[in-house]
Amino acid sequence: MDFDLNESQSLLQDSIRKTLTAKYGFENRKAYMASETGWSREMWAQYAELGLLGLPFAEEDGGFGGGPEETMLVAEQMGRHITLEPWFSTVVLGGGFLRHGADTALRQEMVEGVAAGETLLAFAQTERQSRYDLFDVQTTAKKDGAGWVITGRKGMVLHGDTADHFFVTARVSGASRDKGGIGVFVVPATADGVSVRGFRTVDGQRAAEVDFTGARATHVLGDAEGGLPLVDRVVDEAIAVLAAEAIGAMDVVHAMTLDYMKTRQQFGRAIGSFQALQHKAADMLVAIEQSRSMAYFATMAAQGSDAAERRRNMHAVKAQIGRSQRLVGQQSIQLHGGIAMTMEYAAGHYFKRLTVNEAMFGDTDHHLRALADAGGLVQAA
Amino acid sequence: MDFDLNESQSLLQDSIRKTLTAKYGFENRKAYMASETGWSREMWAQYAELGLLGLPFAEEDGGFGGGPEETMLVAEQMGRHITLEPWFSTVVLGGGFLRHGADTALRQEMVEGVAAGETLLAFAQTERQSRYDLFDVQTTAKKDGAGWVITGRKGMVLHGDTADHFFVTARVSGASRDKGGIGVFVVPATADGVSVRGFRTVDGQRAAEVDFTGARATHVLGDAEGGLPLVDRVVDEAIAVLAAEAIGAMDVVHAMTLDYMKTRQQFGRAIGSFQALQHKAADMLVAIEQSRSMAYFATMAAQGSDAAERRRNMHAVKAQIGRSQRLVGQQSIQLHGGIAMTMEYAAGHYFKRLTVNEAMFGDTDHHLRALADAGGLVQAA
Amino acid sequence: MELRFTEAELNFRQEVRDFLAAECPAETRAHMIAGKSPTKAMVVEWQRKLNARGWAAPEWPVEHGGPGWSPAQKYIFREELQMWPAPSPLGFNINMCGPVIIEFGTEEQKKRFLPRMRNLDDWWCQGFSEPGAGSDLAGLKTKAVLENGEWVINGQKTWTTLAQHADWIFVLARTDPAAKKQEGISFFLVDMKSPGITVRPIITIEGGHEVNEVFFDDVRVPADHLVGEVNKGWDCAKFLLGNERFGQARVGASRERIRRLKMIAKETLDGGRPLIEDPEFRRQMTEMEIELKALEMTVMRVIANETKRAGTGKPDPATSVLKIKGTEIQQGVSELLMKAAGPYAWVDGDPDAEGSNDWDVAPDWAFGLAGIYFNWRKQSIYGGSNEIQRNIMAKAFLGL
Amino acid sequence: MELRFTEAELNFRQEVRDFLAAECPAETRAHMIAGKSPTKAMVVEWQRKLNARGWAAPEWPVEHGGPGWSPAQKYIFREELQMWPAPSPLGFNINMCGPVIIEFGTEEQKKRFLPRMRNLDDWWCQGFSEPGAGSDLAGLKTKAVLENGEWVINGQKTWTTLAQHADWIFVLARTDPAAKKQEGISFFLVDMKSPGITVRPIITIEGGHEVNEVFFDDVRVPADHLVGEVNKGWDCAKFLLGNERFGQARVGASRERIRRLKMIAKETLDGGRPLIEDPEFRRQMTEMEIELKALEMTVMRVIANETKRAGTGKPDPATSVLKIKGTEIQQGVSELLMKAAGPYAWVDGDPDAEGSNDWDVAPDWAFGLAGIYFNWRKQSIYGGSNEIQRNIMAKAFLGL
Repeated sequence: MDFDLNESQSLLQDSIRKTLTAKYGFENRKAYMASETGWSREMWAQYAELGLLGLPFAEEDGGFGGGPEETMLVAEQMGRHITLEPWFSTVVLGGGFLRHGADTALRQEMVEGVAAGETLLAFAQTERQSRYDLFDVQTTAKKDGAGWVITGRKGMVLHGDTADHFFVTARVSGASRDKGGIGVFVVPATADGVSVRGFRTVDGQRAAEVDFTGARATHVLGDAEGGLPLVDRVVDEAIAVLAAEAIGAMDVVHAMTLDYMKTRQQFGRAIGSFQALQHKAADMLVAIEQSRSMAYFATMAAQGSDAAERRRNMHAVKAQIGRSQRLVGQQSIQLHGGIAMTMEYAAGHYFKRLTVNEAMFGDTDHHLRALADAGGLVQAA
Repeated sequence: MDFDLNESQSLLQDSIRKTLTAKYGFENRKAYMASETGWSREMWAQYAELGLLGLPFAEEDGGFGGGPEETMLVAEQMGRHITLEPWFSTVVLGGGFLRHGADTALRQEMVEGVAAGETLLAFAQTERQSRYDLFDVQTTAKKDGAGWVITGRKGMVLHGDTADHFFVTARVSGASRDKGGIGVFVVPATADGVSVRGFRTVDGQRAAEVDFTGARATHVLGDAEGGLPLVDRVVDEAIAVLAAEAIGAMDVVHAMTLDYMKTRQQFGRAIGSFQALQHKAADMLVAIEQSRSMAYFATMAAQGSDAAERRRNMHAVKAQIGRSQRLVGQQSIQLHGGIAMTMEYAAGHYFKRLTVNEAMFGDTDHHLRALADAGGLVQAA
Repeated sequence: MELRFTEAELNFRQEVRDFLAAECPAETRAHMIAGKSPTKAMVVEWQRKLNARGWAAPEWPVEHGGPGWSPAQKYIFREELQMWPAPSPLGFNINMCGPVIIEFGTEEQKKRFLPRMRNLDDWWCQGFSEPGAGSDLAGLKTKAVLENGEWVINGQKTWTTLAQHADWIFVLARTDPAAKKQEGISFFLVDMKSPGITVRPIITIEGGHEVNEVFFDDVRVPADHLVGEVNKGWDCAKFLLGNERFGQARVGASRERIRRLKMIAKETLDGGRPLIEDPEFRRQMTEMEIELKALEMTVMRVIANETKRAGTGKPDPATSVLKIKGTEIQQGVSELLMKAAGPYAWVDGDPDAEGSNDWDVAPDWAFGLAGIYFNWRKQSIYGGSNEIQRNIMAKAFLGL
Repeated sequence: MELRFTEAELNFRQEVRDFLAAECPAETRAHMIAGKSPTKAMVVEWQRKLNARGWAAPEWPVEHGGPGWSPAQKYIFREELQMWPAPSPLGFNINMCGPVIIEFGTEEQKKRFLPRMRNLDDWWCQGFSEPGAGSDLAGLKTKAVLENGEWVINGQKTWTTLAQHADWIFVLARTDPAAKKQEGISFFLVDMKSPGITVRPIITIEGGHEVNEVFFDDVRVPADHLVGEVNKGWDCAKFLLGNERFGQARVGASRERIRRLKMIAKETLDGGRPLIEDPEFRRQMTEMEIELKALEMTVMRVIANETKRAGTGKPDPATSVLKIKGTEIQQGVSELLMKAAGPYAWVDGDPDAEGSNDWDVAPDWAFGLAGIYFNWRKQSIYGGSNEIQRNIMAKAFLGL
C-alpha cells in the first residue's frame, strides 16, 4: 500500500494546481459563468494544453495513457475550484464510452479532437421516469438500413447545450425497465431530428434537455442490445471521479470555514474559540477524512473486473461520501452564518456544487438502498 | 386547552410523590430488587392504600373512577423512581382488559382484589415468532365443553412469575398472522397445565416464560374470535402509560446529569461550563420537552374512538418518544462519563429502563414503519 | 387538564377556513403552493382584506384594532393561514414594530403609525443587524447624534429583509458612544425616502433578492421619531425579540409543505414505482411528521401557559424548543422536497421570470425546490442561530 | 500510489488465517462469537500459543521478541484475530507497558519483565485513572515518597481493567508535589502481591466485573522499579497513549459483529419475515458497513504514513478519526444487535453462570446483547472521551 504520488503524478498535480490557482479564483469563475457558454473557452484550451483532456486515453489513440489515479488528481483539483467546463461530461463520461466501448475507428475519429479541446461530448441518459436507474430507458433505437434512428427525450444532459456528440442510451428491445435490450449510440448534435434546450443548473453548470426525433446515429457501441454493462462501467468510473471532486470541494469549503472562524468576532472573541463550534468543525474533519479514504477506495474499486462487486463498492462510495458532503456543505453554511448565504461569497457555491454532486448518478438514499438490496459489503456468517 | 392539574389531580400527584420520595430512593430500590420477589410487597400495599391500584376502575366495580390523566400522573411518578412493582402489568394491562373486555361478573370477581393489592395480573402475549405484532399468535384455544383450553408458549410475560391470572391471547381459528380468530382468555396461574419460568430483565424487572399445555381458561373476554380490537385498545392505553413513565425517567436522569455537570471538576472547571457539553444537555432538553408534549397527546389520543386513527397516533407517540429516550439515555451516560457505567450509580439504571421502555410493545423502528405504512399523520394534498 | 380545543375554538377554525376559501385569491394560493414567496402586491392585497375583516393585527389590543383573540385563537389563525397557504400579516408591521409602538410609543406615534401599519399603507422593515453585529446584536456601531433638534444617523445595516419594498424602517442606533454595550442604544423610526439612505440588494445563494444592505449617510430624523427613552432602545429590542414566541415554529407551514411533498412523491417514480412507496423515503417523511405533531403540542403548551406566565417574565422552557425544532423540521422537509424531485431539482431559476429558460425541461413542481432548500439554510442562522438558542437554554433553563 | 495489498501481504493474511484455524481453540472462538469476553484461561492459553509462534508482541523490536513485521502485516494480523474472533495479545503487556519498558527501561528491567510479559507469565494492569482524574489525567493525586531507598505509594486508582487477574500494575504517581501538573509524576512497576494493595471490584451496569478500584496504602516499591527518570513519568504516559494509534478502530471486530448481526437478522422474524428483509433494518446495517469500509481505508492510510512520519512527531489528521469513528461504529452495531433480538434481548444474565435463570426463555443468540450494548457505551468515554478527541482535533489540526 502506498498513498503517495510518484514523480509524474506530483508534476501533474502541480501543473493543474498552479493553473487553476492563477486563473480560477472566485472572481474568474463568476466571469466564466456569466459568459455566453457559461464556462471558459480559454480555460478549456488551457486544459488541452496541460494535457488534461487527453490524459486518460491510450497513447496509441492520441492520449497520454494516464490511469485512474491521475484522473483522480485532476478531479480533486477541479473540485477545489468547482470548475464549470465540460471536463466531466467530455473526458470522463464521453471519454469513458470511447475507452471502454468504442472500436478503433471511432477512437481514432474522436480522441484526437477531444484531447485537443475541439470536440465536446455529452451523455444523454436521464428520462422523466428513470430517476437514477440507468436501465430505465424508453427512448427507442430502430434499425434503419445499416444504421439506427433514435427517438426519445433525454433530460438533465450535462453540458448537452455545447456537446458535439451525444452518447445516447436507447432501447432496441424489451420493456421500459429490462436490463437487456439497451444500446449506447452516438448521435451528432448537428444530426437532423436533434433539438437541444439548454439551461443552467443550480450549481452554475450548464445542461440541456435533448429531443431525438428519428435522429440518425453514427455509431453503436458494441452490442446494440447489450450496452448496459458498458454504461455501468462508465458510470462506476464517473462515480469515482465525482468522489474525488467532492473531496476537493469539501477540503476548500472546510478550510474557508476555519479561516472565517478564526477571524469573525462575536461577543469579543473569534467564533472559532467557541467549543461547540470547534466540535462541529472537528466532525466535518472526521467526515472529510473518511470520505478521502473512500475516494481512494473508489479509484481502486472502479477498476474491479467483477461487475457485481464493483457496483456494490461504488454504491458504498456514493453513499458514504454523499452523507459526508451533505454534512460538510450544511455545516459550512451554518458555521459561517449569514455571509455564506450570499451569492457574493464562495462558500455557498461550494455548498451548491456538493449538493448536486451528491445526487449525480444517484443520491445517498438510492445507493444505500441498492447496496442493502445487494447484500451489503460484509458477508453474513 | 388546559395542561394544569385540577385540585384532586394535584393531591393525587403529591401523595404519590411524597410516598415514593420517602420510600423509593436508590438504596431502597436496590433492596427491593434483591428481595425474593424482586420487588416490594410493602410498597405494593402502600400503592393499594394510596388508591393507586383501584384508580382507573369504575366506582361501581370497586375502583375510584380515575381517568387517563390520573393514570398518566401515576405513571410519570413510577417512571421517576423506575419502580419494580407489577403496577403496569396488573393495573394498566390486566386492568385494561378488565375495564374494556370483562363482563360485570368478572369485574366484580377481580377488581376488588386488584384494588386491594391482593390479585396480580399479567398479559401473556409475545411468542418466539411474533416480535412486536399483536396479531401474530400461534398459541391455540380449543373449545372443550363449555370452556376453552389453551396450548402454547408465551415469552417475556412481564411479572408473569408472580401473577395470579394471565390474560392470554390465543388463536381459535385462522393462520398464524390472521387478524381474525384471536381471543383473549383468562387463565389462573394455578390451573393445571400452566408452567412458569421466571427471570429478571435487564432493567431489573421480573418476567417469565409461561407454558400453557391444555390449560383451562376460566373466562373468555367477549368474542373468542374477535379479540384483537380489544388487545389493540388495551395496548394503546398501555403505550400512553409507557410514554408518561418515560417522561418521568427522562426528567430524573436529565436532572441527575445536570447536577453532575455542575459539580464534577476536570481541567480546573466544572464540566458543565464546557459549551459543547452544554449544547448536548440542551439537546436533551429539546428532546424531553417534545416528548412531554407527545405524552400529553398520547393520553388524549389513546381514548380515540376511531381505532385506525388511534393506532396511527400511538405509532407516532412511540416513535417520537422512542427516539428521544434513546438520545436522552445515551447522552446522560456520555455526559457523566465512567461513573454512570457503574451499578452503584443510579443513572445507568435509568438508561436501562429507558432502553426497555423504548422497545416495549414495539420499538421506534417498528412504529415508524407502521405509521409510514398507514399513511402518516398529514393528509396528502 | 383538558387537552383538546373547545367547541368554540373549533368553530373559530372553521370561520377562518371559510374566510380563506372566500377571500384568499386563488392566484396567491397557487403561487405559494408552488413554493414561491408572495409578491408585494399579493401581500398588500391580502393584508387589506384581513384589515377589512378586523383580523390584520391578531396580537394587538382591541383599542388599536386587534381582534381580541385568546392565545388559542391566535394560534389557530396563524396556522390556518400557513396551511392554506396564504400570506401571514406582515411581521415587520404587526409583530415587530407595531407592538413596540404600542408598548413604548407616544400617543402621537400610535395615532400616526398604527392604522397605516395595519392596512399596510406603510411597509416597514427592520434595521437591527450590522456587518459586525449578528449573533452579538448589541455590538452594533450605527450611531445617531442629536443636531439642532434632529437625529443624524450614520452607519450600515445588513440582512434587511424586503427593504426594497419598504416605506419605513425601524432602526437601532448608538446614541451614547461612551455607554456600555447594551446601554446607550436608541430605537428610531425612519422614513425610507429620507435623503442619505441607500438600499443595496444582497442576492442569496439561490438567486433570490430577499435581503439588503441599508446605508445611512447623514440621515436626518425628527426628534419625535425616537421611540421610548433616549439610550433605552435596548428595552424596545428585547421586548420585540421576546414577542417572537411562535414565529419560527411554523407548524402550519410545515404541514402544508408535507402535503406538497406527498403530492410530489406520488407523482415521482423511483425504481419504477411511485416514490411514496419507498420505505426509506416514507420513513424520513414520517420522522418529520412525528416531530411536527410533537411541536404542535409544544406550541399549545406554550400558549396555555401564556396567560399564566404573563407579567412574571419567566419564560417557559418549552419556548426554546420552538425555534430549534421548528427550523429543523422546515429544513428537513425542504431537503426531502429537493430529494423527491431527483435530477429535476437541479434546473435553476424561476419559470415565470422574464427571459428565463424554456421551462419544459422539468416537471412544473420541480422548479425552485433546490432553491428553497438552499435558502432555508438561513432558518437555523437568523433570529438567533440555533447555537445561540442552545446557549440561552443552558443558561436560562439548565443553570449551566 | 498503490492502493492494494501486495501479493506477499495477501499471503501473510492467509498464513494468519491458517494459524487461527489450526491453533485457536474452538471453545474460545465460540465463546467470543457469542459476544462474551474471553476468560483469563483462554487469554493465557492463546497468548502462549502466539508466543510459541513468535507472534506474541507484534509491535516490539525483533531483539525483544517481536516478529519484525511491516505496518501492513501488523494491521492484517490484528484484524484477522478480531475477525476470527480470537483474543488479541494482551494490551496491557504488549501495547502498553512493554513498549514503555523498551523505550525507557533499564537493561535489567527489560530482561526481567519483557519475556514474562510476552508469555503472559505476568498479567499486567494499568494504574492511571483516579476518581478525580479522568479526562484530566494529569490531575492525579496518588503520591510516591522515597523512604530508605524504597518508594512508598499512597492513593487510589480506578477503572483498572481486569486488575482481578493481574500480577503487576504500572502506576503513575506524583513524586514532586510542588511541581506543576504534568511535571513531578513518575512511572512505577508494582507487584500486585505487595502488602497494602487492595482491589475492589466495580460492577458495571450490565452486571459484569471488568474494572476495579485499586487502593495503595503504604505500598513499598523497590527503587529499581521506577521506569525512566524520576519526575519524568509523564513522558512515559504520553508515549504509551501515543502508541494507541489503531487500538480503538477495531475494524476486524466490527466486521465480525456485523457478520453476527446478519446471522441473527436472518433468524429473527419481523412482520412475519426474516428481519434482514426489512428495508429499514438493512439501511441501518448498511450505513455501518459503509462507514466501516471507509474506516478500514483510513487505517491503511495511517499505516502507510507510519514509516514516513516516524520521528517527526507530527500526527496524521486521519489518526484522530480512528477513535471517534471506530467507537461510533462499534456502538452502532451493538445497538443494532440488541434491536435485532427484540423483546428477547431483555433477558438478564449469563446462561453459563452458576445458578442463573433457566435459559430456555430466549433464543441462545439473544443472551447478553443488551448487556453488550450497555457496556459498550464506555467506548466513547474511555481512552480520552470522544469530546476530548474533538478538542484535540480542534487544537492540533484545525488551529482553532
